Amino acid sequence: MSTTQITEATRDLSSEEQTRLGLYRQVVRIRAFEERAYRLFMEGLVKGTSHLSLGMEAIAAGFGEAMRADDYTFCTYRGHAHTLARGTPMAGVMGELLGRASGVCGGKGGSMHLTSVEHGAMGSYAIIGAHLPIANGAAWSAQVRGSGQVAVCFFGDGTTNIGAFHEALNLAKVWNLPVVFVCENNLYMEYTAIGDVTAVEHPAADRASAYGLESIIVDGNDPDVMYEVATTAIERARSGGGPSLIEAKTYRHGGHSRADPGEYRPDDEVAEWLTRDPVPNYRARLLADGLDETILEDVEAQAHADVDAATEAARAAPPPQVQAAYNNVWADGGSSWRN
Amino acid sequence: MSTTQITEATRDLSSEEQTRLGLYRQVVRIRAFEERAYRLFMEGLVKGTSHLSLGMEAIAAGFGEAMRADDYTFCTYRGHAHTLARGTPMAGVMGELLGRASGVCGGKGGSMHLTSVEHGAMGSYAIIGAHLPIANGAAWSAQVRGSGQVAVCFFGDGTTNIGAFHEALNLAKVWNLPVVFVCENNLYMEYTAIGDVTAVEHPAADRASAYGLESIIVDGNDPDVMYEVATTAIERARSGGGPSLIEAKTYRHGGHSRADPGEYRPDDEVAEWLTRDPVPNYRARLLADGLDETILEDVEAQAHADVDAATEAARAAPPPQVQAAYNNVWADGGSSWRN
Amino acid sequence: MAELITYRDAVARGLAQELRRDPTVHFIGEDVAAAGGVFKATKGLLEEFGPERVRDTPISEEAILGAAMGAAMTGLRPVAEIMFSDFLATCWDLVAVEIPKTRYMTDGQVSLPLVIRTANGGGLRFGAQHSQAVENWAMSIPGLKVVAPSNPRDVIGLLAAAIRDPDPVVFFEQKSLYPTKGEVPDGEIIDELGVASTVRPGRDVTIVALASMVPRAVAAAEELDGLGISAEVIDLRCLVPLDTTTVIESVKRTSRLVTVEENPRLCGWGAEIVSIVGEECFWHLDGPLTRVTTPHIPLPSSDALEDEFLPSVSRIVEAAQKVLL
Amino acid sequence: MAELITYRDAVARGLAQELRRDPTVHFIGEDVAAAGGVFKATKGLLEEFGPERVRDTPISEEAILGAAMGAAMTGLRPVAEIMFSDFLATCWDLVAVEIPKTRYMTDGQVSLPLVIRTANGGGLRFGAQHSQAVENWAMSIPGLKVVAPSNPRDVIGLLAAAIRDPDPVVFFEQKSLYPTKGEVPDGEIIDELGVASTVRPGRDVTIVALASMVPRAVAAAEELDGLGISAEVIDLRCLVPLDTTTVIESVKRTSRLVTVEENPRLCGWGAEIVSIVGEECFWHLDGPLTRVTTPHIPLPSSDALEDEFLPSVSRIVEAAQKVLL
Ligand SMILES: Cc1ncc(C[n+]2csc(CCOP(=O)(O)OP(=O)(O)O)c2C)c(N)n1
Ligand SMILES: Cc1ncc(C[n+]2csc(CCOP(=O)(O)OP(=O)(O)O)c2C)c(N)n1
Ligand SMILES: [Mg+2]
Ligand SMILES: [Mg+2]
Repeated sequence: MSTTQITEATRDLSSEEQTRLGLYRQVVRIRAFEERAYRLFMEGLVKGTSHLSLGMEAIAAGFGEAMRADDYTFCTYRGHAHTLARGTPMAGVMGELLGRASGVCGGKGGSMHLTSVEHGAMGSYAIIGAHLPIANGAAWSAQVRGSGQVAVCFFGDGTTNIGAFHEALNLAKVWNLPVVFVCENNLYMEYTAIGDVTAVEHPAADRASAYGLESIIVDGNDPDVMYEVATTAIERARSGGGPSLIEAKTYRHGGHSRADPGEYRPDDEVAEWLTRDPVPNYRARLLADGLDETILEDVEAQAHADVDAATEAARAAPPPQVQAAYNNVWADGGSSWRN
Repeated sequence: MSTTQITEATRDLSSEEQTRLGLYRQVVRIRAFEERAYRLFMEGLVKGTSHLSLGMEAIAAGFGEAMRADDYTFCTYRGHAHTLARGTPMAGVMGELLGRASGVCGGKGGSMHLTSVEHGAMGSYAIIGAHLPIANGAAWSAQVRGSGQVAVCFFGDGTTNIGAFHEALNLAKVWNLPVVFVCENNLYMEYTAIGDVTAVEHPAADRASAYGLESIIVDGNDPDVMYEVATTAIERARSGGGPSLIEAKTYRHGGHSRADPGEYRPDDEVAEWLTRDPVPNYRARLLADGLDETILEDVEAQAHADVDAATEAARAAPPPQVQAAYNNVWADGGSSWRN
Repeated sequence: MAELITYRDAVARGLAQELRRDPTVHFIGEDVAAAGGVFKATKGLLEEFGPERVRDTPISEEAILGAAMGAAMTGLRPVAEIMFSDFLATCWDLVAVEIPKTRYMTDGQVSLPLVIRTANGGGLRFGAQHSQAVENWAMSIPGLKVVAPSNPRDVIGLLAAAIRDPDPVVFFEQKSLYPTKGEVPDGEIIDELGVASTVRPGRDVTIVALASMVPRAVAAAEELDGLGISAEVIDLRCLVPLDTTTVIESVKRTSRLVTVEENPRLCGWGAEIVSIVGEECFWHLDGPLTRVTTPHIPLPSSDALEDEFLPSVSRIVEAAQKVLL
Repeated sequence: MAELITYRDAVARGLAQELRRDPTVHFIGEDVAAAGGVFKATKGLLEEFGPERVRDTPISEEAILGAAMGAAMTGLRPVAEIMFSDFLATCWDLVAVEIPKTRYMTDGQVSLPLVIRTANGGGLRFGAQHSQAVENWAMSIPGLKVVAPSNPRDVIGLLAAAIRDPDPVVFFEQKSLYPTKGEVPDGEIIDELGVASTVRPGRDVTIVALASMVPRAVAAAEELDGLGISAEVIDLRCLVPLDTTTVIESVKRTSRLVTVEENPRLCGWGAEIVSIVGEECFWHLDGPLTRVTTPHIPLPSSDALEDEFLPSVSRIVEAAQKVLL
């Protein structure tokens, strides 16, 4: 789903350049949003917890650009990026982080449970592994309805060791479902290195053959690579070729959640991965490939303006009305369990 | 744990011949027991349900002979064979099937929950997959205690698709546990062919690499093969070499449970597998290899006599006293949840 | 016209009624299609509706309910079988943490019109891991509707209501009732969730029962009649929504309450009924609030022991006599 | 001598006390060793006891509890952490169907001296999947002991008792209490399971509470004092074994009962207490049996909404006033 807006400055770009600009817009917007979210958490405005995708933006970006508007995204508590990448307005996401009535879930979900069905963002799930089987269900429904929709399901490296992963991958293959499983391997669970608790080196890719799937490992910090692998896998799913499992190697710049400084990670590992930062690197590549810097600056300025506006809107929004706490347990809009 | 009893007639056998005679004794005893269990079920004496290992005896036999007396067996509701193979007296097993006070579990467990801790039979678990993680626990404890014990865990082909399988195999490898996982692939779950619902051809072996394990497929109807693979895997585990996953191909002669005639299976498949019956085939091989038929006849007669005696004892045993229903919820022997 | 059919056959008929009516209804589970279910309660459905709508799954309870949930979010009305209610434990995260909370967490963006059918309860000598009555597990989870029919007619009417309901429903079929028979009218049957039924009117004591406990409560009421005690028997039919009106009105008349449930003692739905009555019609009560339950013990396998545990007619009679002392 | 420490630090101290004492005690869980736990409640244990006794696991809740169960059967005394009590749902088969039933099914052949520690309850704005109070789930399962301390001293004493107990114990640490402080005496602390504590004596109404609800009940009692109502507050400390004696004796004196629990409305432990009292001391009662609970709704994330739901001091005060009307 291209986010490219054709303007005066970008009118003459090739379609490939448009796509790459769209990818850049995605990573820049996510970066700007996540940096702000961190700041607001430290200010005490984001309550509870918050899991950022700083450093991991390219994965959401590549898929965000490659997906069709009616495809389905299933993601985790680390889901700001994936929700935004589908076009969910920043103000609704920021409002949800701040627990405001203006949030996409009216303040009931919070940072870990962003959902915008209208944008194909089918929910952020906070129980490790739970959404893999659920993504299958959406894919099954698309298959039955013949809609051509594809479900894309994002999860972390640590998630590959829970039972639901196994059950979901097997069923996806047996039913030949139009689903793409994307493991964001950022090398860590919360604080434990994935290598310390996993029987194989590549937690997702080394399991692919157990489900009759191809082993795919890609550079999750490269927007071009992510866009390509996403396009291929989505196309395969859409055309009846069944599921894929992609392991995208990446790294989070910060800690697992909240104010975690991530000190359990070796300094040289952090330093090495910071050199692979998808945002400046992609910017440099686009410039090297001849894209006009002013176009990139426009994108950056717009992203920051959007984040500012979303922040202002969220700060200004009222908290949910207490009565709202009693709504939407049931389809009738209410919460009564008795007659 | 050799079951060979040295008698006049077997004194001059080589140690290999003694082992093979032990294997034959195992398959014959299990066969005789299971045939009787079926008859008693049809007579209405075995209540509830019963899952037989008719046709699958060689797996339990091979492991039974290869295990050390203090090793641990974990099996499923299809666990008569494995429980007997560890030397649990037939009378206690039969008593349990008939729900009598004389049963190994005093009538509280039933056919699906045979346990004889004294004989290393650490329980028969009726929830698919549950006992794989539990077997890890016994292996972990053996590792911590430095006891040299090995845990052997039996389960069916259908069990390879449930989450607990995945979690257990991964942890076993990561902790390098002395545990042997044995998949009895009898080609069917209850009534559904395993191939219809599994992403790979060999439900266990094709998953081994996902846990950094060797892929092992063996003829589960051959007692010699089973003994050998068991010995190797147990030795590896005992000497600190970590877990194994073995897929033993086999077939049940009858249906899944109770009175199921197993009609969902193609006639030619059934006929083909009946020619691979481990009991007569092994008998023929032993004779061909020069074992004296009278020795085999002795083993057979003894097995039938034991089954008769066990049946008589169980039939004669009283049902549990009602008061027993209130015992052994807690370690204090009672069931009170209040002061 | 009416027909005498088994509870087991009523399940197949109820499913067929809805599969015929609504092409978005799909049914999945272990051994449900080709084999017609391990309890033979779904026989003939594969033949009539084909393998796309009636589908066998691997032994993967989380994958089954995940498939149902994701499909329900996106336009299907799935019915998923979890073979024994004990196995809900293997997919409890889906049942208790994903399915019931998603509508709320998304502030109503997501609808989950799905049904989880499952065989519940004891009496078949299957032992502690295949005999649990766990309808209280489901009742304790906000966001689940909970249904448990006691007879073939209700199986059809309530199953239809569950399938048409826009919210997730856990549908408990009592496995000891599968072979029991009852009159079922011809044609479509459709009930409303949350309506209890007063199966026997009475004056002296209200006996509230569910599923397999309903026939026992009725038998007890008949015995009590002989002892000069007039017992009213209410079949709850649903735990959520709960028909508190029928219960409370009855207790206001009889002034005495006995609940009869197969759940083990602690935190069963009987405790919930007692608590509602103890708070909302306390001043009408003339005797202690009494529950008949299975003791708080895992169910033993042996027939001699299992029969000791499940609430019996005589235990119900005794409880009713006691509250009338 | 005594020391003022947090509930969080009490967990580490309690575990250290038992790890020091008994070499068969082993502790496993996700991020518990190197990181000292996501709530920092197990800091320092790896350093003192080494990686064989304090061990990080993969994200595999079934594997964690399976390891604990198998080890407990064969000579260890494992303590397993399930990080949030919500995650018990992902291993509920182990918690509800394997661990509690095995001693019984084997007629006493197998002992399972193990403890499942888990962070329970709301108040941290974590939303519906990380905030559930589920101690009633555990209480409803025959074969589990259930403990939930309300203060640092009890954390140590009850954790020691749980670890030394020969039966499986689910140990609920209330996550909203982790930062709270309390006086803890020096030296070994060991309590007995199943003994409630009357934290505040009173004459007019018995308020039964647990864990985070204890300080709120005490605050309510203080407010009620100002309104001329003398409330007795009981901290249950354990749900199984349940100290019914203390509760019943209190209600016999006060004639009125209010339970205060964080569980959602239906089938909480409050209903069990109400039912026991409603049956066993009915004739002593002078007012309706009343429960204060979280409404039967998944917990919302926003602070404004979450505060609306968790039982507050003012709701407890109102409930007590109501039963005294
Ligand atoms: C079933 C379950 N177990 C544990 C947790 C706690 N938890 C939340 S995030 C996390 C780490 C997940 O690691 P990974 O899958 O690599 O994702 P990442 O956070 O690195 O994106 C854990 C253990 C959980 N939410 N659910
Ligand atoms: C979690 C769970 N799901 C379903 C069942 C019902 N069930 C009992 S046996 C069985 C088939 C198991 O097949 P397999 O693992 O191949 O073992 P086999 O019976 O062939 O030895 C099923 C589905 C169960 N006991 N537990
Ligand atoms: Mg990770
Ligand atoms: Mg099989």
